Amino acid sequence: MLRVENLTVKFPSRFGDFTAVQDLSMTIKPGEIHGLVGESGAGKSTVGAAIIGLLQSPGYISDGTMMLGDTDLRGLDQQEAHRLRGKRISMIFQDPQTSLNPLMRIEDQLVETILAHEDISAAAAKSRAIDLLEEMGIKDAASRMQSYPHQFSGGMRQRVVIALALCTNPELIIADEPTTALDVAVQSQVLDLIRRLAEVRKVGFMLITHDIGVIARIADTVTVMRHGKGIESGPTAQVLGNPVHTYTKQLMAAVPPLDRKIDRFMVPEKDDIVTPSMNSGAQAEAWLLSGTKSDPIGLSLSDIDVTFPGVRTSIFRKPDPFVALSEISFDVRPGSVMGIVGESGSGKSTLAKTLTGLVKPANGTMTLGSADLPGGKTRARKHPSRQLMQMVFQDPFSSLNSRHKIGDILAEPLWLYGLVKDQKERQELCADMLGLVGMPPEAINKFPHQFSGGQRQRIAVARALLARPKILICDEPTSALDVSIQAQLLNLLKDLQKAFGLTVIFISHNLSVVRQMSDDVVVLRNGRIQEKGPSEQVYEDPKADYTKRLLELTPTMPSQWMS
Amino acid sequence: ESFNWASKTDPQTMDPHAVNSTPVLSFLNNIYEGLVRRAPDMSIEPSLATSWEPLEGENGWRFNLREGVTFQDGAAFTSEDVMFSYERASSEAADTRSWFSPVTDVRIVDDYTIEFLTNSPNPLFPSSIANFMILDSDWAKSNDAVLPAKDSENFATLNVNGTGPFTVASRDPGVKTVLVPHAEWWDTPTHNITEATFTPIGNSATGLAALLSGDIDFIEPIPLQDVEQVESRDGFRVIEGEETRVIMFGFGHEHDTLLYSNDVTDTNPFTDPRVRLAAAHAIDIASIDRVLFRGKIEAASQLVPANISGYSEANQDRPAYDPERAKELLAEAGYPDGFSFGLKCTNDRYINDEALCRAAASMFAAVGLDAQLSTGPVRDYWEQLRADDFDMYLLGWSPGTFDIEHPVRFLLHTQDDEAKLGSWNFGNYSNARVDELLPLILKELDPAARQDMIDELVKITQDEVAYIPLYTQPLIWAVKDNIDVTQRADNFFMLRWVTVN
Amino acid sequence: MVFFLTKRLIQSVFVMLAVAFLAFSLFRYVGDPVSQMTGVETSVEDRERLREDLGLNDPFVYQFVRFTGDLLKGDFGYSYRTRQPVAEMIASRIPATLELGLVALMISLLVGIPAGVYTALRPRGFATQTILMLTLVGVSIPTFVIGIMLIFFFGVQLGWLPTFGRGGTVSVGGWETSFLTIDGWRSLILPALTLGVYQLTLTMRLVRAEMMDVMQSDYIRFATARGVPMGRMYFRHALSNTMVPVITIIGLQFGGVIAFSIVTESVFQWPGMGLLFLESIRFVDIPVMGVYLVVIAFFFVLVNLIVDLLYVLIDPRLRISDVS
Amino acid sequence: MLDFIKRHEGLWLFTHSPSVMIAAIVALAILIGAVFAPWIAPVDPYDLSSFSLMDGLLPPVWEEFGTSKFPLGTDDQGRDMISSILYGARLSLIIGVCAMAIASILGVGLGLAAGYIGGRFDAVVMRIADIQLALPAILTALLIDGIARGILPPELRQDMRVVVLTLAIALSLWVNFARTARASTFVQMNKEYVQAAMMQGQHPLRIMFVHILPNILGPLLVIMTVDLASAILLEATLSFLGIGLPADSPSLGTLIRIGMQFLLSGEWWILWIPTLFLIALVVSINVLGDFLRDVFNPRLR
Ligand SMILES: Nc1ncnc2c1ncn2[C@@H]1O[C@H](COP(=O)(O)OP(=O)(O)OP(=O)(O)O)[C@@H](O)[C@H]1O
Ligand SMILES: Nc1ncnc2c1ncn2[C@@H]1O[C@H](COP(=O)(O)OP(=O)(O)OP(=O)(O)O)[C@@H](O)[C@H]1O
Ligand SMILES: [Mg+2]
Ligand SMILES: [Mg+2]
Repeated sequence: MLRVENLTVKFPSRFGDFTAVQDLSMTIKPGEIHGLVGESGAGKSTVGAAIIGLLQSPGYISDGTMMLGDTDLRGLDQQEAHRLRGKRISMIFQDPQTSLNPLMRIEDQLVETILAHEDISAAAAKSRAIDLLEEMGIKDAASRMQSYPHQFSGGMRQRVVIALALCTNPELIIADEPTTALDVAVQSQVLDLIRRLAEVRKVGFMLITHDIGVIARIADTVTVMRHGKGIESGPTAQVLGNPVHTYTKQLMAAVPPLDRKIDRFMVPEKDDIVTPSMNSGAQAEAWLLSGTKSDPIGLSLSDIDVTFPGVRTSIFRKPDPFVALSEISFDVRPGSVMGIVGESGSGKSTLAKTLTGLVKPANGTMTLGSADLPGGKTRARKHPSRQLMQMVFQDPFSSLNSRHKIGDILAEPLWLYGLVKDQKERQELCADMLGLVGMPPEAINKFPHQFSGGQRQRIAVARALLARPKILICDEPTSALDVSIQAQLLNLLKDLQKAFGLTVIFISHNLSVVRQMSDDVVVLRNGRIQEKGPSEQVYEDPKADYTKRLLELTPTMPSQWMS
Repeated sequence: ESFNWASKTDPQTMDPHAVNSTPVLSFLNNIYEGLVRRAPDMSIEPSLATSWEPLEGENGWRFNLREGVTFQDGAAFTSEDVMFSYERASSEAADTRSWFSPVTDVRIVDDYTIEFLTNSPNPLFPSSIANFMILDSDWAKSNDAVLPAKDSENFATLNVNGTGPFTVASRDPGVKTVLVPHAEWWDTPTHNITEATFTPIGNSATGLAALLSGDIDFIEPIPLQDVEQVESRDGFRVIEGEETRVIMFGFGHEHDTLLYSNDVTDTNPFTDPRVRLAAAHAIDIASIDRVLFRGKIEAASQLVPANISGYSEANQDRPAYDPERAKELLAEAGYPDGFSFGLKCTNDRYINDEALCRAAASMFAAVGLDAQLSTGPVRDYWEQLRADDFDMYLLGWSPGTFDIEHPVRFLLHTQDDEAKLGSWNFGNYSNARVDELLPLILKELDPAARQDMIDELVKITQDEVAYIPLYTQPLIWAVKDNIDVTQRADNFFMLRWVTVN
Repeated sequence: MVFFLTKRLIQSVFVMLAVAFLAFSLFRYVGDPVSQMTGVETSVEDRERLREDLGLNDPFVYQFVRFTGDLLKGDFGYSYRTRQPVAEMIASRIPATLELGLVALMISLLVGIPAGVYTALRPRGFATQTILMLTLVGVSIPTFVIGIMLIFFFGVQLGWLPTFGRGGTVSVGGWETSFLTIDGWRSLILPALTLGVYQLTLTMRLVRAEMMDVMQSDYIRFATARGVPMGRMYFRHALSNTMVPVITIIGLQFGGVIAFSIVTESVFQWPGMGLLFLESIRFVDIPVMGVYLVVIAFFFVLVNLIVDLLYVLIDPRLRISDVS
Repeated sequence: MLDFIKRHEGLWLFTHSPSVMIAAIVALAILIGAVFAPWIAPVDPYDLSSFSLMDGLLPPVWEEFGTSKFPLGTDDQGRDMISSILYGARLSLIIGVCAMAIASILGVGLGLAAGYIGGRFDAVVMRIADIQLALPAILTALLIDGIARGILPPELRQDMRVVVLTLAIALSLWVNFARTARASTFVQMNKEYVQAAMMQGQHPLRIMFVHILPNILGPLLVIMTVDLASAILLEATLSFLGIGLPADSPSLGTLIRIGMQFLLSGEWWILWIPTLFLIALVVSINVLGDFLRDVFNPRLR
């Protein structure tokens, strides 16, 4: 049905043409789910956009053929292409929060789409829309349809988006990361829905994702992309279970398994990232070790509650506070890694902020080592914990001040805590520390935007280490990174933790990652602890229902595919 | 015929006794009338009084009133109304009070005769009350307007009831006022207006545009530089005349030091008549006339123009433009390099006032007098002058009584609050002989003897350079060709002299 | 939602009070009313007496309390210049200014929004570049120059339109409107254009920027991907989403409209509040100036309350009451 | 060089848009003319003895009666137009730049602090901004003028007019800066680098000015240019309404105000030359502002 041959897409720029997709070929048959995997920037989205004719300017298709049935997609003019969109090809985007027009009712958006392509009455379109929503699993569709998008939850919104893509019975749906923004539970439902639609309606899907687990779970066939080129293509089991190409093999090796703990990740050889070389950071290492005056320290929380003021809706009534964390108690053993897992909104970041003093707990006490740790603003700016506890943030793009040089960013803790007084010494130490985290020392004269996400995350780690911390809090440090880079960073963190005896609190929503990293684990949900314990015990023999369900629904690869 | 005219400001009130200012009095002269009125040549002619004569054996005047005059609401006019209007106009609430400062008493003789007693012989009294407007006593009483409104409005602020040729049909203050003829007017109308609409237009460019586009028939004043433009267009005419207003510079005669000087701070050079004369010699009236006023002004030698009674023919020379002489005089006075001082001017009061002062400053600079010019709106100008906050200042004076005694009384006599003399003599020019002459001039009935005294007085003030009289301000009216109007030197615009052809 | 509005209402009252205080306290320093109220020949004692009668010699605080008290009682005092009640004077000028502002705003919206949409959709077209350049010149010419040029071109040279004033007005229930006569409309064109040009440019540029932003958003891409007709997409999807920032700015620009209406009214002798205000400045008519400030602040606050209401109308996310 | 330009987005865009380059050249030329006016202007309009009424109303050199002594003619006072304009641009720019500088320092300071501190402080600052917004610039100018009158000794008043006018314009412009700075600060507050700095226990002032400020400069720069243009226009408007500068201080506004008197009288150059000059200045500043906007918001291109 869809046949793409030798597709080449270029983005002209003042530096010359940039080839985003090169010589890509693939076919998708009716009812087939074709997965497109590859790391960020591989060109996956560009392929999807090229097929549906929505390439961002100044991109253009320089070569290749794209046939949908008998229609030559490249031969269409603007209007024909627009008429075809929605009618024969539809698209689903990543974020259901932003894919729907917030100012229009669901009904209007559905009906307008149906009427745009079909010559039927508005009433007929409406009843079609109701049927469709019900098919998507939305109960009471007729009345729910009157709502605005903000009145739906994320999962339901993605169902509506799928309904919108489906409402004119297209032959092909391009789904660009349709579940990335969703919880595992919701993700699983949406994936089931896609599977069912492919089977029942015989719609062809092109499923773009970087999550190999998702591909493994529902794709019939798969294409692996890298640098705009198709590396390997074929039935899923064959490509992923028995990869031929080295890149595919490396990619598979970098995926953290859920069902066991491995010691180190196999790291794919990538040309653009320097592998961490522990020998170049000798001076920094020595400096860090010399600062270890005492043994690792632990951290404990007891009965921590955190509330946020609710939204005020009346002058007369005080709003109910929003409880973000409730009755949180756990101990982090000195020198161990405590993993914290939970879905989005479960309070993981709030917990990190409470520890670092950005948020004040309503109740409960925290102790650092043996000393009391005051919360929120009551913690003085000069409190020793400010230095002892450092954090690595989730988003490498915003955690470094883009207007400051790397050198200045790194030197800040040294200067702030008075660790190194001499300016030149500071710069030298910073440069060496970059070596320790596997970065070239010249980086200190560059600005953050000159680095990739993985490199910035290393810089963030270096910044944290330069404060000579005892405790390192990592709030989803890899969630913005590709699997291969994630693997490198996780290896780095493991090495550093061992080398310097750090106590680490590792936060992630990714169960597999947490399993690889942590000694103990806490499972959070809606601000409450569902389960805590040594991590192998929790993963092998979960006690709480919630943990069980999470483990079940997380898409994984059959273990025999992993070497 | 309907007629539309415009001027810069709207009369603030319709009450003839509330505000003593040209826009108000000029406008209300179309509606209210006094015992006497002025003819186009400014001479006094009978109005509500048919004749008047000095009282015998007493100081004062008897007025014989016109019979058969009716107010615009139909009420008859009698001496009662004059009496009432006198009381009203001389009350504390009235702004016209000072007109009656010589009056000691008023007596009703009969319905059509009334006598005004004055504290001394007062030959000028009848002409000094040409703007004393009479309103109907019953109307005022029944409408609660017995006194002029001072800090609030009353019925007379917006409504009128005069004996004059026109009455107000509608009024929207600041926007427009419509007048219609008073059918029962005692005099024979010479105009052919059926409805006259007045609009204040503050921006002169807009006003000119309104005239040129035909939206209005008459506007006053128009900027001098636009006279040519208006005249060159078909269908428009400019009527030029000389106002009675003389523009002059005044000095801080009694100041001990200069306020705004960068160099001379311990003394006031302007107390030296030579310095004042030097300043007078520095002014090039001819260039000012040519460039700033496009040849439309008349140089002035004294505080009144030639057409005003009492004008001193004997002293009609003014100091010539002579920068060299000016420098000599300054050197003689001990300022060979000149000095700096502050010059205060308005920028919205007189025609081209700001440009004049800037030009004068540049002329002063040429002889070494470095004028620190400060111009501002008239809104707080008088206050500054009253507070003696100047070294030299600009002033324009129009003699309210059309006699030279008026500026002498206000500008030349030593300041005397009791006697209400010299009240606008901001620099307090003071000369004993001048002070002595003023009462004599006021009393003297023999014209020749009076003129002699005036000549003496003018000579003194010229010799001492009490002020530097510059020129008589021009009157520039612009009308459509098909309109006949009569221009009067006091810049009053009389609808009864308008004909639309 | 009710709370949101109540909160804004309370804030508005606060703004009003502050403005009243400013209006009063600062205008106390501008010039001297007594010298304006009296003529040339008034004596010093008379001036002093008047000063006393007006309460200008009372202590500052006392004068302010009296001022606000009077305001609250609806007694806005009397003009020093015309001796009329200020409330009446201002009230009689409000229609002129509001109608002028309204038409100017309409011009700015009716031309500015489509122009903004057009230039956003064809960012590289020749017409777009021309419009952008022209509007740039438009905002760079002082309003008063534009006004005078329009008068001389359309009023004097071509003689098509009146040069000043409001022309024929009809009173509808005490509201003097120009909207009901041809003459009134003819008189409105030039001043409204003068006042509107600047606002038009701002509106256009704002709509353009927002539109270009929105056109990049996911829901527009999604709407394109499912083939929603172009016209519907531009106007129903994109434009409505630009409206929230646009009306915010329009609400804020109200201050600008009022400020520049002072200039426009003075150029066109438009009998509105701005002209009255300028006149009262010239005559140091403190009561009128003070009340003008308060009235302007009131309109500003009102317009912004309306803007708040419009948010709620436009954006369902703000209708908190029906969120489950 | 070429490589350097290519790498710097802004520069590259700059060299590829002729209108922006022209605007920059015009603005720069005016700026140089204004800064060096005392050295390049033939006549000093502040030195009253350097010109004479007798030279008044001379037309530009290409018109009949024009003389090469006054290439662009003279005004009604005999002042050389070129000199008046150069000095006028100087004064207008001084006022504009100072007003903009005061407004930006005040506005950015308050906006940044409001965004950073939030809560009650933020509410108070924003309410003050509301009050300011409710008072049009002209009113603000009058208020400031009034205060100055009340507190300054008379001999200073004249000299202080420029200061008063600058303050008035600055006060009516600061809200823009405050609002933008506040909104941008809010955005930055959610960025993790700010949280990192807070967590490290850095001083709030350092976080505000060293960390956040450089990151919000982009939109502020745009406002600065746009506001510079409006400050210059505002000065002209206030001068037109007679509440700006006195006529003997030649700013572009007062020159135009004086020129208005000659709109119809045939001496067109007195009005039009300064007007065209003002328009050229403001247009080029606005073009540059637009350009900056594009550079800082690439999505809008
Ligand atoms: N509008 C554009 N202009 C210039 N280059 C672009 C544009 N869009 C994409 N590219 C480039 O094309 C390449 C492929 O991008 P694409 O978005 O297809 O990657 P992707 O595989 O979808 O990555 P991700 O997983 O991050 O979404 C990238 O290097 C990107 O920089
Ligand atoms: N400042 C705040 N004010 C009000 N509510 C807040 C605030 N910060 C967080 N919350 C709420 O607290 C809950 C927990 O948020 P938190 O950011 O800790 O979640 P998370 O587990 O880190 O989620 P994610 O995986 O998306 O980062 C969420 O419902 C969030 O909306
Ligand atoms: Mg993508
Ligand atoms: Mg989080």
